[in-house]
Amino acid sequence: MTAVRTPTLAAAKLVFQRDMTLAWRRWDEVAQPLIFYVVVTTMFPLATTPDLSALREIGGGVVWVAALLASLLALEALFRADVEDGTTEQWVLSGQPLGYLLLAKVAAHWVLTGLPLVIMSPIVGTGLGLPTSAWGVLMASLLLGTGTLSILGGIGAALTVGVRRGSVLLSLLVLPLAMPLLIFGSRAVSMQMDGDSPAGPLQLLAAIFFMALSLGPIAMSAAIRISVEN
Amino acid sequence: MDLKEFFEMGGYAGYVWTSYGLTALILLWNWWAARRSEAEAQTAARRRNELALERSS
Amino acid sequence: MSWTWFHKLASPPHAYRILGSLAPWFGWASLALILLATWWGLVKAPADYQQGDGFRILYVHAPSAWMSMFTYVVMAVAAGVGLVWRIKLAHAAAAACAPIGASFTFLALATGSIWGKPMWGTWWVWDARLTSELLLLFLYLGYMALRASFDDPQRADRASAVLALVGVINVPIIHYSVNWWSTLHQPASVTKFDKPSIDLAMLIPLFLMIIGFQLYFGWAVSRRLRGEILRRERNANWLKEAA
Amino acid sequence: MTPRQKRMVTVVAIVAGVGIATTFALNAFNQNLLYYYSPTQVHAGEAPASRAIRVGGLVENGSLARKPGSMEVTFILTDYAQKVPVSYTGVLPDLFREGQGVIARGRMDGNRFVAEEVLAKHDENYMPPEVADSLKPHLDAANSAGRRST
Repeated sequence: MTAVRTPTLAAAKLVFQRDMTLAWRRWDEVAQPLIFYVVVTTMFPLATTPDLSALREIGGGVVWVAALLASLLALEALFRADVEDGTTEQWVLSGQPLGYLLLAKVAAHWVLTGLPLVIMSPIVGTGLGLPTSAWGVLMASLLLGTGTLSILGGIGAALTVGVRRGSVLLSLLVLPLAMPLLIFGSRAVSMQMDGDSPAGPLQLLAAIFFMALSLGPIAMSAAIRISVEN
Repeated sequence: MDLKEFFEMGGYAGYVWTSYGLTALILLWNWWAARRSEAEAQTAARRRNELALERSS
Repeated sequence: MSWTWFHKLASPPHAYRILGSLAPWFGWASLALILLATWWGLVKAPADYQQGDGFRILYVHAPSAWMSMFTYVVMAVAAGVGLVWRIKLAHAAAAACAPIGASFTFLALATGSIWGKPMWGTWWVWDARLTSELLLLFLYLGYMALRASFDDPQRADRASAVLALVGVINVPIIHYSVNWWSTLHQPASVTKFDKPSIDLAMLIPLFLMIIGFQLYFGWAVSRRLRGEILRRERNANWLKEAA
Repeated sequence: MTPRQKRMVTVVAIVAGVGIATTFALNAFNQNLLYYYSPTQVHAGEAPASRAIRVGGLVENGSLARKPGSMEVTFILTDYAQKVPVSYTGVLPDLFREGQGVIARGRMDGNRFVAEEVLAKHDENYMPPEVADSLKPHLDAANSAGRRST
């Protein structure tokens, strides 16, 4: 056991701040998922129909699929630089509970990619004919959904960190696991638009989020240890 | 039991026989793949042993 | 309680030998049972009151669907054991399960689709059971892809074990999510043991087939596991006598 | 904090997280999560008229009628409480028959439901025809009891 140690929460905060600073310096890279999100949702009216009343039937689903793919886009590199330059190895050796540090890193990632998607979603949704009455539910569902996705993706990124062609593999691992989010998320939006109460699917999204929040760090730290130990 | 009637499967012949054929195919594939996986490993191990013997003699 | 038997069993040379002597029994028994069940299901069992002879697809569809889930559970348990107690043999067993499970999942999907066409009126519906089975196939494929992408077998073992365990938590969630989302598939019939809703004359071949598939799984895993052991233990001394 | 206390905090946090998740999930079970509307809901005006919906129910005995010279059929969907007349043009699946559960996808046209697709829902019972005949009254009662409760 090391003699003097930074308190765990302070260490996690440092990890978070470090990632935010790094992101600030590479803001163009950080903006990529957001641009991808907007571009993908633009393609649907072009490919299917510009008729807003027809678009709104699939609008919730389209926004959700695009958000899912956009947040996957940035995940692949989540741990790569840190593993390559030995930062994660330091974390493992530091004696700090690894799960908290990784959660802080994932939180930073979410603030940089997930949150902008959530904020942008009303604008994107409007383009797809979603009424203003559905904005609240759309944002709430995406808030819970992108949070869960960042954790799930964190597990996937930690597993594939040292792997060739990691990005395709990452999608193959994460997308099936993320399917319930997609189902409940788009269901909540369409129920709201149909005048039903979206409480059911939203609560299920919340349940999955808290499940991922409490168990995800365990899987993440196990995965990181595997990639660091060899 | 009428053989023709049996093969016709009450009009569902195409569906029933395709299903059973596919099942046979998958079971055979598994049989072949598992056999091959074991046999390949055995051949490789045997070859290594022979090489080790040659080197030691 | 003494754990010596366990460690003995988990030692590669021992397991290699035991699996080698077990496999033929599994093999012949499964062959006999599957042939018997096929004959019973196709010839002896009566046609269904609603689905006529079309229902006979049940005898290959239900056992493969059952095996697809059974294999995943076996795989996840083996992966968990390997991860926690660091038993190489358990990792090897998990690796051996994956392709078998994937093939059964594919079979369940394919036969289900063929059955669905005349009965439901469509090859595919985005129904609860079908969708979760499809996602199960993706999980198997992801597992195998992850395993294949590592050069170092030990890292492959442990990384894929983490994935198998995350998947096993997610499988019930996937199942329930799609359950409320859309549903056409009938509820399970055989699990209602209080009063099976399948007539006895139709139930017997189904059970025979399921046991036959289980034994077949035992055979295939034994063979694959023996191969895995040989590949992993390539430098061990005991191999010189065994090979 | 000693490492031991720290570990305790972590364990408590995980248990609390799983507890919150369970609470949310149990709460959600009490909400409406259904995939299709029952004839009763259609009658109560809960099903939107503006878009395509699914209506699920039993085909009422004696209600199936084919229009001569065309593929059009009409039948009545019921949940033993309310009825919805349905019209459909096309080939019906083999399992479609009176007394059987079906799900129809389409739109409301006034009081009539115009189906674009009819899917037969088959039950989990398998038996030879002779047995089914002898069980018929019993089965029907069981089916209707079961369906009414869902």
